[in-house]
Amino acid sequence: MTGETVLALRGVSKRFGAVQALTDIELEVRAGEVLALVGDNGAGKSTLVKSIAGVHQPDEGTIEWQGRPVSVHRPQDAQQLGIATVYQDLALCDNLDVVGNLFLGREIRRFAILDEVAMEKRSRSLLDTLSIRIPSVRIPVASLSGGQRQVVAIARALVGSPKVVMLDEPTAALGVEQTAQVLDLVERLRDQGLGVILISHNMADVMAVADTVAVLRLGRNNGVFDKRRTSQEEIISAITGATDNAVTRREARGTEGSP
Amino acid sequence: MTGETVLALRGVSKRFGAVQALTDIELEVRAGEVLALVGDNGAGKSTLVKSIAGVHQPDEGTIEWQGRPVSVHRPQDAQQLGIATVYQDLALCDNLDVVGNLFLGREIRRFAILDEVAMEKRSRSLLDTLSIRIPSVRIPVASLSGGQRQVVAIARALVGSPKVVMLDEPTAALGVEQTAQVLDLVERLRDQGLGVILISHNMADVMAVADTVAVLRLGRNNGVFDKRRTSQEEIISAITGATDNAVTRREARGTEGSP
Amino acid sequence: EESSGGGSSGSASGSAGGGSTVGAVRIGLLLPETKTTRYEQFDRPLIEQKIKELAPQAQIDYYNANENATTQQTQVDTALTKGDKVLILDAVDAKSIQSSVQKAHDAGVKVIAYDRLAQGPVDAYVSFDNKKVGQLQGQALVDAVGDKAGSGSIIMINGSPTDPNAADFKAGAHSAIDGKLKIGKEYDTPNWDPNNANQEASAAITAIGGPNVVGVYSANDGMAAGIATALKAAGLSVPLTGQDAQLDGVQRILVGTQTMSIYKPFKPETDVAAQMAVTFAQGKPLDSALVPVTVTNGSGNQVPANLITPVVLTKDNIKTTVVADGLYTVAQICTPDYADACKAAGLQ
Amino acid sequence: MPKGGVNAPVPVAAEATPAVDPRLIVRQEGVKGYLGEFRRRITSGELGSLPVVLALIVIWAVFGSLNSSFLSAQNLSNLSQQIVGTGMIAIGVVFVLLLGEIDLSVGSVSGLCAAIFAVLNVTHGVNQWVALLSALVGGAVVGLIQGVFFAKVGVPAFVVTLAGNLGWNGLMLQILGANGTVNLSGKDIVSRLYSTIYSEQAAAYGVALIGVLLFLGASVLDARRRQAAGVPSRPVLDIALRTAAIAVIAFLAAYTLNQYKGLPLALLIFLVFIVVLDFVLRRTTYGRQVFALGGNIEGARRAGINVSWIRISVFTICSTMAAVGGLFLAAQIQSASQTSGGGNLLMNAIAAGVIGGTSLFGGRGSTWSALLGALVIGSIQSGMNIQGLSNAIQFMITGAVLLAAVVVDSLARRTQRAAGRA
Amino acid sequence: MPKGGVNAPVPVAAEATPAVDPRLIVRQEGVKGYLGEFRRRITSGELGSLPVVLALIVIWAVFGSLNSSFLSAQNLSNLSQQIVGTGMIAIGVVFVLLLGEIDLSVGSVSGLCAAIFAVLNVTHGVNQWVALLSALVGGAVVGLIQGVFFAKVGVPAFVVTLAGNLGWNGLMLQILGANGTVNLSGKDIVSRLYSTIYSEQAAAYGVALIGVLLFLGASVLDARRRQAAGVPSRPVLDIALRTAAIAVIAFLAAYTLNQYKGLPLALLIFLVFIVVLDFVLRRTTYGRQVFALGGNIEGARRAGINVSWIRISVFTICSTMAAVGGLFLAAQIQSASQTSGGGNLLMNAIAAGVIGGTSLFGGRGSTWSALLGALVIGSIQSGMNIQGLSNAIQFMITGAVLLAAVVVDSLARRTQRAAGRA
Ligand SMILES: Nc1ncnc2c1ncn2[C@@H]1O[C@H](COP(=O)(O)OP(=O)(O)OP(=O)(O)O)[C@@H](O)[C@H]1O
Ligand SMILES: Nc1ncnc2c1ncn2[C@@H]1O[C@H](COP(=O)(O)OP(=O)(O)OP(=O)(O)O)[C@@H](O)[C@H]1O
Ligand SMILES: [Mg+2]
Ligand SMILES: [Mg+2]
Repeated sequence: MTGETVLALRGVSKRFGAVQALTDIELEVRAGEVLALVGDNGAGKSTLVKSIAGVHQPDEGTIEWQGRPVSVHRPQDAQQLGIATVYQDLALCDNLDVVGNLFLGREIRRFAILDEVAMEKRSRSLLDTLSIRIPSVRIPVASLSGGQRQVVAIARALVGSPKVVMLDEPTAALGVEQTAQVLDLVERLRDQGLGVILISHNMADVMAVADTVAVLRLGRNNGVFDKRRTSQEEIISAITGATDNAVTRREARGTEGSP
Repeated sequence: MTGETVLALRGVSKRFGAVQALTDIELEVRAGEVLALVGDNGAGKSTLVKSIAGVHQPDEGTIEWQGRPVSVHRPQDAQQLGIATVYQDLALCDNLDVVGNLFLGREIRRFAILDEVAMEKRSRSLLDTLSIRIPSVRIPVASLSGGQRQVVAIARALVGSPKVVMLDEPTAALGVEQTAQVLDLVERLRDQGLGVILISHNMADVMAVADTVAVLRLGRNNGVFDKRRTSQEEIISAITGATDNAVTRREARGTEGSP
Repeated sequence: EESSGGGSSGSASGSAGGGSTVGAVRIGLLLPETKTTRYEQFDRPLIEQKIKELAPQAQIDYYNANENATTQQTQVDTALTKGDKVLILDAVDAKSIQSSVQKAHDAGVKVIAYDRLAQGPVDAYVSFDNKKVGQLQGQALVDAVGDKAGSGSIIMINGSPTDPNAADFKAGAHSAIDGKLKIGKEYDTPNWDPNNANQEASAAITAIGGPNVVGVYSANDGMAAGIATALKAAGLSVPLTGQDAQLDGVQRILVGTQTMSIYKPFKPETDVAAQMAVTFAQGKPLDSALVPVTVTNGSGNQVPANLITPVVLTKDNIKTTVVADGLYTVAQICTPDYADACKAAGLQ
Repeated sequence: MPKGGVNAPVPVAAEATPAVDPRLIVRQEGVKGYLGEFRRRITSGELGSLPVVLALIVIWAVFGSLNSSFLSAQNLSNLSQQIVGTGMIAIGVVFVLLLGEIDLSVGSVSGLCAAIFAVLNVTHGVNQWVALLSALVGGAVVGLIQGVFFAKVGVPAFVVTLAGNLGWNGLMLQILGANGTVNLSGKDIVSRLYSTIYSEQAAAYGVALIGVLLFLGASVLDARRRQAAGVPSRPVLDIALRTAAIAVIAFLAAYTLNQYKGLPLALLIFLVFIVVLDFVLRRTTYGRQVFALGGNIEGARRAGINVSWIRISVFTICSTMAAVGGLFLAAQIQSASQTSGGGNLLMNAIAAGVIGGTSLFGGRGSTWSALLGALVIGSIQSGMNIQGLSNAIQFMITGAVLLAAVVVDSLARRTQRAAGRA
Repeated sequence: MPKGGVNAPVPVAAEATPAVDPRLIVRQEGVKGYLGEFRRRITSGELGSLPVVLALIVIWAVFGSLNSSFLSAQNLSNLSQQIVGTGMIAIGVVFVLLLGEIDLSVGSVSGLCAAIFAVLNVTHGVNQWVALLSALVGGAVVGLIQGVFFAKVGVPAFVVTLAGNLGWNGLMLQILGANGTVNLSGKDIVSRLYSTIYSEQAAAYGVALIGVLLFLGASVLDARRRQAAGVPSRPVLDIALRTAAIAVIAFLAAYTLNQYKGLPLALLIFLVFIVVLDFVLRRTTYGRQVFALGGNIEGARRAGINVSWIRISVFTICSTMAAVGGLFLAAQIQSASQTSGGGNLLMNAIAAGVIGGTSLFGGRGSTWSALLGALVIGSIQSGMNIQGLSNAIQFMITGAVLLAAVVVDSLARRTQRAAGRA
């Protein structure tokens, strides 16, 4: 049920000082598709996401939105296009409470005044969806646990009505139950016809929800795989750049040394 | 090959404002043992680790070190006992470079002057052990990727000679290869007779390296399991407090719905 | 290399600096601050004018220390660098300027202490006597309070505790007031701040009790502005002093919210200073008519001096002093708000 | 998509767990619960502005016992007018502090705007309203310029406003011109705003009553809406106690003012500014964004907030408030002088914000801290003036009292940190 | 466990990958590579203190063209002495800024310590060394007290030092007593430290030579050790170019000073302080910890750093440097007066640090910024003095120049942020 291409990158490069973080990246996301973006640490995944989201400006290359090249200079621009992003470094406002963070930039108003009651109510239901327990939606997020913060950041992306959702390692800090809920959520988003870019180091999660897997290696494209026709091992070797790597060695040892 | 108890908690409680984060926690870590501490988001795992590490003061209860009650008022105290900690919120100094962060508080000196050359050399070898590529050990950690920062934090814990190492979700941001390396590392630490407390939401990792699994739920002990005699499902239901949870439901759906 | 003349101070003044003709004299004018209007409004233009009149080719370098002794020291350095031969120096701090005076002296530069008697080997001095100013203020207040002296006390609001000149005014005022009037409250006002003065006056009125206040000593007109409103707010109409003959002070005197101010006829003072400077610049000794008296300064140096008497400014002599001397025009003083008072005082 | 509306792409899942945490220590109902909660807050240091209020009470008690005229209606009434100038400026400073920035130009700007008004109105005979507007617009423009340099060019606010501190002071001297001080006519709008005192007893009491009723009404309405929506609301007892506390303070103040001349208009305007701007900060999108910027600028940027615009607008507000404060200060001495905006004004305005409880590091504070801080500073000054000590001693005591006033708050916060809340 | 030693519990694994990232854009060897790297740095805004140096050059060029005596050896020599007082205070301020804090008391403390020296030595005839020591110890004690209130009690540094600003000023007035200004004898150690100028040509050149040789030696030694250890080292060309640049500046300065009276001792002492404290900040554990605190206080605490001790010591250093600066300022006017430490001194000292490139938000800066900043501010003042403009105009121009001096730097940093480095 994947539809037409909503978002495409053409030859995107990004350099930080002396580091060439991205080189000539090509990428396409279709509506109703979950695109998993995987790669080693420092491969440039987050940089890519931030370039799309308007946090960084790519040095070269273009971003196409629904077929037309667009310029995304600020996070606002991306949001207006309909791109919602959950960042790896969550960037919540520690001094604001959970409700304040969830609705930041998209506050519900009544007669031009913040409608705290409506926002609080909606916050509770959003968090419930993600099975998270938070002592109170009125405490500053500074005092939340790592996973609680992560869930708040994910819930943020669902306020508003995005067409593409980018999730940068959304389940990294989550418990088993919350992880399951987020994966459910990703599937629901896909079913609603949204494009989803999911970054994850967890191959099991990737294999569970992704339709397509794009691999980045050292800042370059290193293959795009159709999940149904690819094994986990193939993807891992595309990530590490070798079939002989610490993972396979560890697994080999595990098999021979297991009791 | 597990030895005697190095670290034990007796009836530890901790309250934040109106939240009772920990209630009457009992815990024992033996030398040469990997104790996995698992629990839902907000279960109090990080709070427990921070209480041991001297970041927070428990309101009640005592911490015993090699059988004797000790008072840990500041992180320094814990370090002097021989406890090294990798925190979930890494707390690196963004303005210092990788070398500076790795050796912070434990600088190598030559004639009372920082020996940058020796520290730089040692940093490179430490990072190599963990299979991480970092553009330069002389760039501020602010410009590192999430995984790179995580590895720096882990490597920090290995500088010095700890007796107990506490790792709070060390592999959350790591790639497959780096995760494997960290799990190898945990096993090497155990083999050297150190006590290791490992917090992780990844059941596969927990089952792979843990000897004992302690479950926290809503700030209370919810069982200590011997890995060899427990199944993953049992642990998950201890974590979520129910056998019917999002994980099992998801798995059930996965089996019936798979192509 | 382009300006080696700058290296040997006190000589070859013509070669240093841009565009002065050969044989021109170079005079440095160092004034202390801008918070009181007189320096940039009167002293500077009047002195420059007079010097130009006496020595048309003279070049005048102007410096203002903005109430900072250290700044003034660096300005003396700058003056020596630029090759000024004579300094007309109004010290921020008469004591601490000593080393700079010495430095100038050692460089062969003549120093005229202007308005305030600097320490060190000063060559001449022209001024109003600060202590005398305070004494006149005090006496005027004693006179204005008159026989109410027994029925209450006065409030004394002095200048900035960090301004050495304020101490002189204070001492002078005390010499006139002590024993004649009872001092209910006395304040030193940091920075001569009118808002502070306003609050001090309010507090003092509260503490003493409105009906018991028979007069207020204010060290200058700026603070008098703040005090006048405090008095008004408390519904009091009692004598209030001032100093500097600022335009706003003159206006208050007209409408009676201030009793007096001290008018220092700047013209004689600036004329004498200019004459002294030009005389020194021409390498001549000072005429005894120009320096009728000799005073001893704080560091024990004998300084030939010319002391000019300040004038007590009241409603009655506005016309004959500030207006007659061209300090303010009648139009400046008699704005619509003050038209009635002007008529009453015979100004219009 | 409706403006500010929310559109959930995800239907709420059926298997929702309750969002309330079972570990939350829920307060008991009734007076006992209230006291328990209070005790818990004290021990864990969540005291809000209580420490500053305590400090203020101590200051008043000490100065009152030293000299009875300190607590006289006359002095307190004077005090209530004297704090307005600094307090207005402090309100603006609070905005800038909320961003985690600082504005060193407020003193000079206040002087500049006072000079603009005085010179236009008095010297050039311009209509007073036009002059007033010009002064305020002048302040706003100054803030705009500084804001642009800060937000767009990226010069640190400290440097921009330090340069402004010098530059605008120079401009003020230039505008005042050679004659220096310009007397206000005393009948102009600015002077009247400051000197007007409503002597009818009803005025002060009326204002107190309206304030209390507004607070009560808003609290009750809010609680109703919350109950209707099923989210936790403030219990009736809580509302009652708070309203009672506010009523006591308001009517005590009104009574004291009526003992002397009545309700000063300046104080009323000050309170209105505080309440309105507090409302803006806490209840509008704009205010929320200001707090967000102070908490995490990168987070705010990523949330799509126009960071530059917020920064520029905050600096504009700050300078405009400095202009307002400057006019009140000028009215206080009925003149714009060359010393206007100098001296301790800058430090007092910033200190007022900080002492009142606004953090220098951004993201925490309220306009009410301007009132509290200005009161603390004004009270110390007034008390020292009534004592009439030498300046050397005054400086030392003022320093010590300033410090002491904040020590309570700091100790409270320390407990709070230990309890994991800072 | 050996002090500061490192003990790896983990043997290096065999399967190590190379730590150098292949994506790193490696600089080419030789002059061409050097220029390329330079261009890259300029475009991405990594300019270090280059913008401030450029601003300084522009300021000098402009004032020099307006009046030739500005660039005369005499004026530059005077300037080199005049900046010492403010510069010394600015060094201390840099330490506090590195923590991300501020010290508003430095002005008052400098005045207080000058007064202590003057009153002890001149009024009470105490031995000059004892008086000097007392003044310095006085400064240190002041810093210690403020540090304890900040670090242990938890009062914000802004408030502690604001209170100090008042309190110590009061104490100074008290110590100076009714007589006010106390003139130094002119033959005491403090005056001589300031007024001594080594007129032998060899002195200035010698110092320049020693400085250049020290730099060269240290660079070469370091490069050798790095090569031996197999970690990247600075290429020879790089070292040569840097040494050449430093040599040019040093000898030009020496030449200029020799054109007038020679090498001022005050300047030499200032440079020694900068170099030594720069070394402390960059090459000792203590300095590392100061930077760590400025970067992430919680991170530093968790790394086992004694946060309170570092904070207290930094405030002690700052106040002690304020005392040193105060003594130089007193020597400059040969007296301790009631205005000592007042006026613009505080703002100038802080501005010097900030303009020189030290961040107000902590964790980034160097003692050299005190020199650069003090030079910028001193040059503007000196240039304005030579022009002899009215104060109104002076203020405005000074403000504008201050702003302009930082705009270059800000624009560079903006590029840097865009390139992801801030
Ligand atoms: N500083 C704090 N102030 C107030 N509450 C806190 C603070 N730190 C933690 N909490 C609360 O304590 C509870 C336990 O938090 P903790 O960080 O220990 O959870 P955790 O088990 O580590 O969760 P996660 O897996 O998400 O990291 C949470 O409900 C959290 O909101
Ligand atoms: N702001 C920055 N300044 C300089 N270098 C940066 C910056 N951000 C990222 N980099 C570098 O760019 C490279 C890619 O980083 P990125 O964060 O995109 O990696 P990633 O794929 O998200 O890794 P991870 O899985 O660890 O999160 C890294 O080498 C990193 O050091
Ligand atoms: Mg990443
Ligand atoms: Mg945790």
